[in-house]
Amino acid sequence: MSRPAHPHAMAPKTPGKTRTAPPQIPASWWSTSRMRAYLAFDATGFVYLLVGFLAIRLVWALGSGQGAYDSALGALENPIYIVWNVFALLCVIGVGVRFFRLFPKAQPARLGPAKPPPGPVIHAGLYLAWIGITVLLSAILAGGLFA
Amino acid sequence: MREVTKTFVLTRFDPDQDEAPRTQEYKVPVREDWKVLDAINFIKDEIDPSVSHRWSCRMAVCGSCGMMVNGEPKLTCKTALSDYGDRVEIEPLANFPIVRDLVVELEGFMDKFKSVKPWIVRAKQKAAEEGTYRQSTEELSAFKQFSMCINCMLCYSACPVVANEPEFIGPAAIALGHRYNMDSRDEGASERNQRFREEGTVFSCSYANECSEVCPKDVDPAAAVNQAKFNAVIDWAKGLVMPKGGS
Amino acid sequence: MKTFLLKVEPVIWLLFGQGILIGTILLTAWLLVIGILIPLGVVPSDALAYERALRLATANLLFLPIGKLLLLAIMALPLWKGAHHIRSLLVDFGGGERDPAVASLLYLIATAGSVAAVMAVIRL
Amino acid sequence: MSAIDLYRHDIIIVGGGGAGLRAAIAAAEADPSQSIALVSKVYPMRSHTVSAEGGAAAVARADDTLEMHGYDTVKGSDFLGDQHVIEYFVEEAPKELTLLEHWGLPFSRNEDGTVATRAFGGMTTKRTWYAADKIGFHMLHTLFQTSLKYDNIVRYDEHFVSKLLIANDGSCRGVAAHDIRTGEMKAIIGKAVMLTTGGGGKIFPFTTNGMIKTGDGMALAYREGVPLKDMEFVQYHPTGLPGTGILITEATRGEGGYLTNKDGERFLVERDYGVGSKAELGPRDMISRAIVQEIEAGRGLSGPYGDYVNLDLRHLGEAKIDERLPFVRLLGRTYVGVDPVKDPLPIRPVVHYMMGGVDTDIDCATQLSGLYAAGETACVSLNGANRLGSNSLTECLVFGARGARHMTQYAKSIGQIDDKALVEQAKAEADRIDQLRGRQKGGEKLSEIRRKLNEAMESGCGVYRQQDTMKACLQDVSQLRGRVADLQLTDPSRVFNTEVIAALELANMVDVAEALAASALSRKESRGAHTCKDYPHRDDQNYLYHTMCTFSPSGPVIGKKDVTLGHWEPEERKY
Ligand SMILES: Cc1cc2nc3c(=O)[nH]c(=O)nc-3n(C[C@H](O)[C@H](O)[C@H](O)COP(=O)(O)OP(=O)(O)OC[C@H]3O[C@@H](n4cnc5c(N)ncnc54)[C@H](O)[C@@H]3O)c2cc1C
Ligand code: SF4
Ligand code: F3S
Ligand code: FES
Repeated sequence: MSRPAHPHAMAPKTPGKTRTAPPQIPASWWSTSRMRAYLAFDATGFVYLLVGFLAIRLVWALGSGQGAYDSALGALENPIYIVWNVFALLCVIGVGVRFFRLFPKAQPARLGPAKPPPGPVIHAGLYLAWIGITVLLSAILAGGLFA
Repeated sequence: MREVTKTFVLTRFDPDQDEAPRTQEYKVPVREDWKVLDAINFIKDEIDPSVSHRWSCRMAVCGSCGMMVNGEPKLTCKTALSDYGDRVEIEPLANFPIVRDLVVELEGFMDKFKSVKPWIVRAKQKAAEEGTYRQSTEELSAFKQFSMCINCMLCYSACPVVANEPEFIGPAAIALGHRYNMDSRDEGASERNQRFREEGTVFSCSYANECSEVCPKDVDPAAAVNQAKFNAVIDWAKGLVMPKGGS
Repeated sequence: MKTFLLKVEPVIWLLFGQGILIGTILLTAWLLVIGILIPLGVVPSDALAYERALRLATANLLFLPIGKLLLLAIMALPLWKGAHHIRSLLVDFGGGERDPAVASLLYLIATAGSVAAVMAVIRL
Repeated sequence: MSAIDLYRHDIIIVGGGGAGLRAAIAAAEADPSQSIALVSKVYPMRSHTVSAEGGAAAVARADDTLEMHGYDTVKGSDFLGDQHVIEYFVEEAPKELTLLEHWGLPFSRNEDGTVATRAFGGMTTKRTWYAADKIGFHMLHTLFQTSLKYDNIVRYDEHFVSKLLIANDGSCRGVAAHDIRTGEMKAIIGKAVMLTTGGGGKIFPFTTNGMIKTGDGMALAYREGVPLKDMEFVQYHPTGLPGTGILITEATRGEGGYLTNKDGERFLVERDYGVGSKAELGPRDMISRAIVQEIEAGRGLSGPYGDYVNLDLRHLGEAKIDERLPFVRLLGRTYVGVDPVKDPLPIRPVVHYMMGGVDTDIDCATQLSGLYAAGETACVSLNGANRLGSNSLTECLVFGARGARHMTQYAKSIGQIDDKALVEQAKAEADRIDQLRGRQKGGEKLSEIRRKLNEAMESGCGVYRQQDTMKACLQDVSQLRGRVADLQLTDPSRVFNTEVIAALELANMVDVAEALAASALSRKESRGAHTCKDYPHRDDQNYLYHTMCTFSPSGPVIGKKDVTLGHWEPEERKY
């Protein structure tokens, strides 16, 4: 196994009477594709954090008047920003795909005895909402609606 | 039946003699329909009787024979050797203190297990004379899956949070608590939800989903844990509105 | 610190969850149009010229300041998804013991950002 | 001499299976102030009750009566069951299963939300309560989880009881328990002890039983002079998977499965095997014999693990199999590579259950004051010469509870215990085990002797028995007793030394096997599961009694005990 786990992982409240060897982390730790996909999912946390702050910067600029806003918008034309935004978009899509895949089983509709709708139905709903809202919002932002 | 020889690398650890775990290799003539457990039993019976491991039912239901096989947590009585190459590494379950050889410490798990009150809680116990409860098949299916856990603890070996957060209640125990919360005969949900928000909370789970990937009984503990989160939040919100006891 | 974290955990988890769900759904169009299509010139840049941008941002639907609410979601929710996931990533990499301190710092950042986001929409 | 830790409780239960857990809960409820020790060699949820698949019997439907359940059981037992025990059993059965339902057992349900029941062999109507095909698993886990609620149940998990402790007045007042984790010996002392250690199928090579079913409780009691009753009656289950012996539940037939031979014939319908119109739903002894006869007549199929016949479920359809028998499907796929939805399962009769055990009365009390027994390890004489499928789980509940309540009363009548003698015995036991551990001397390997024992039992005490092979078997087993005393043991470690445990278990198995073979040899008739080719008929004139086998240093001594009859008169057993 590749490395020790937390020394108290799965330790009993009252220690056992004989000496134990410390717990180890499974060798599959980040070597399997499943584990890597999961870690990548978590790692998009950095992307979301940054995306959030960049959005704040833009909206803040909007509130500061035309000059500030125009330069903030202009800055986005910098190729580095474009590459970043492409990367961020890919991350967001990746997050959506994984999250929506896992969503039906975690979804909380199962509060009472009533059966939640079957997985494929929930999936269809989620993807429809995602695509629908994206199209709608894109149209609005791009000036196709409410011009 | 065809026989091939495979090499088994076993973790050995005897606290009386070894400072730290070591490995030992055994060559075993393996029949093609053998499970991993058959090979370990062969080693114990015919080559080295000092190898220690737990097993009993050999039919994937008692939950005692979980080990790491080539780095993955497996129920060894259910895992076919034909899925593996010539060299098979067998280690004790990951994320658990090691008592000896392939035997891990279970008491930590038992503590967590008990902490979710895995029994029917009711203000008033029904007497046998009053007959059984009625439960629709819908009501049964709301928790049935989560009652299939054999406590093999493979999910604990796979979960990255368990490895790093000793307090985390962990997949199987949360699934069990959730199982009772979802049972139409139970009235203890608020007590368990309280527990789910205490130390080692359900929220520690980052939905790695590995627990469900390795579960040999399709319990899908990841589903249980993540449903439990939502219910714990609802229960908490109810507590805010009505400070004296939510649901 | 640990007990305080435990107390607020349900709120954080809710914000985090919405960060994934709503955040992802809204950010897709946001990044696509503002981050990629407009800068590349695929969409003419006057689509979000100052005047129109301000009009959209302050749009009302019935009595709801829908523009501001959406902007708030786009700005603040991803912060919580980010903070929480960074936290769990660090735990997975062996940061269990430092977690209370790390988590507090991360959530502090998300809180500060959220306050800034609220101010940003108030200023519009 | 070794130092010994002393632990005191009011009552001690050895075993954490269905019977032990039910007893512990009953005792905890009977007197919340008493302290109960629950000692088990594995964590309770690993006990072999976990493997039961089919269901548990109790009258539930409007078209069923206690009288019918009673009669079916008496007839199934080939009239060797004690009728007052059976009457009490059928009356309590519905209450006990209802309690388990209250405690959360996820029983399968009818449309209207009531508990569903299914047909089982030898039962005239649907009275077997089930939870898909995992009743034992759910029962064990429900009981274990419920037991956690009682603070006065103190568990000693992974503690191997290797000796009963006998006070100077000759009564049983505790157990010597070897802590597997530490290798230490503990003297657990109490006013009464109950054995619920399950059966001993592992004395046979081909069995549905798990590794832990080594007949320990029977051997413990036997060595203290308590007779083992009706040991010759060993149930062969008709449908085990070749090779492993993994059980395919009788519920497969309850749900409508067929047994077929190599020509695809339903031989139970085509030929007269005594099961009449019941066909596949006849009692286990008869169906096992029918299968053996089919195979001997050359109508079986052959595979790498010997001859077999088929269990055909295909006509039930995938939906029903998945709903009612999902575990069977998994077992077929995993252990013989056969999906019962598409192909018939290969099966052959397999050692399953011991009707005999520690002799007790209806209160589960043995002849040794302070010692009780319940569950498969005991013989309260419910099952007689042949158990009906699904009666035994209910038996664990009914008699686990009754025994515990009785013990609680008994314990109240016992004053201060003088523990000096008890501690001495525990110390001697500790020394004995210390000397076993890692002792290199001796020549024979443990696995070798176990194999010899298995071979002897299979050849002498199988489905069909003969006087001469039984004699040979008894001789072989008696001879093994000496060889067990001189095993080669190589593991010197104190911690989790499973080799020492295996050696203690092997010694227990030899004792149980010897009693079994001696009892079988003494019964010169054919009744229930005991079929002797030299005496093919039942002989009520001479053999309507319980066989009592008592330990003596020179070999087992056979005695008799009357069967309690009642309003069901012995008659020819035909279905
Ligand atoms: C595969 C299978 C399927 C079955 N299906 C059915 C069915 O459908 N319906 C039905 O009614 N019956 C069924 N049976 C029978 C029934 O399951 C058993 O008879 C019953 O479970 C026995 O329960 P028990 O409590 O007596 O023993 P067990 O469950 O075997 O428990 C024995 C306990 O004793 C402990 N123990 C043993 N020795 C020692 C020792 N030396 N020191 C300390 N502790 C010890 C063990 O750790 C264990 O906890 C089935 C049996 C098998 C094997
Ligand atoms: S949830 Fe699955 S993996 Fe975890 S203990 Fe239960 S059966 Fe094993
Ligand atoms: S693997 Fe662990 S992180 Fe959650 S989804 Fe399962 S408990
Ligand atoms: S031996 Fe029982 S689950 Fe593997």
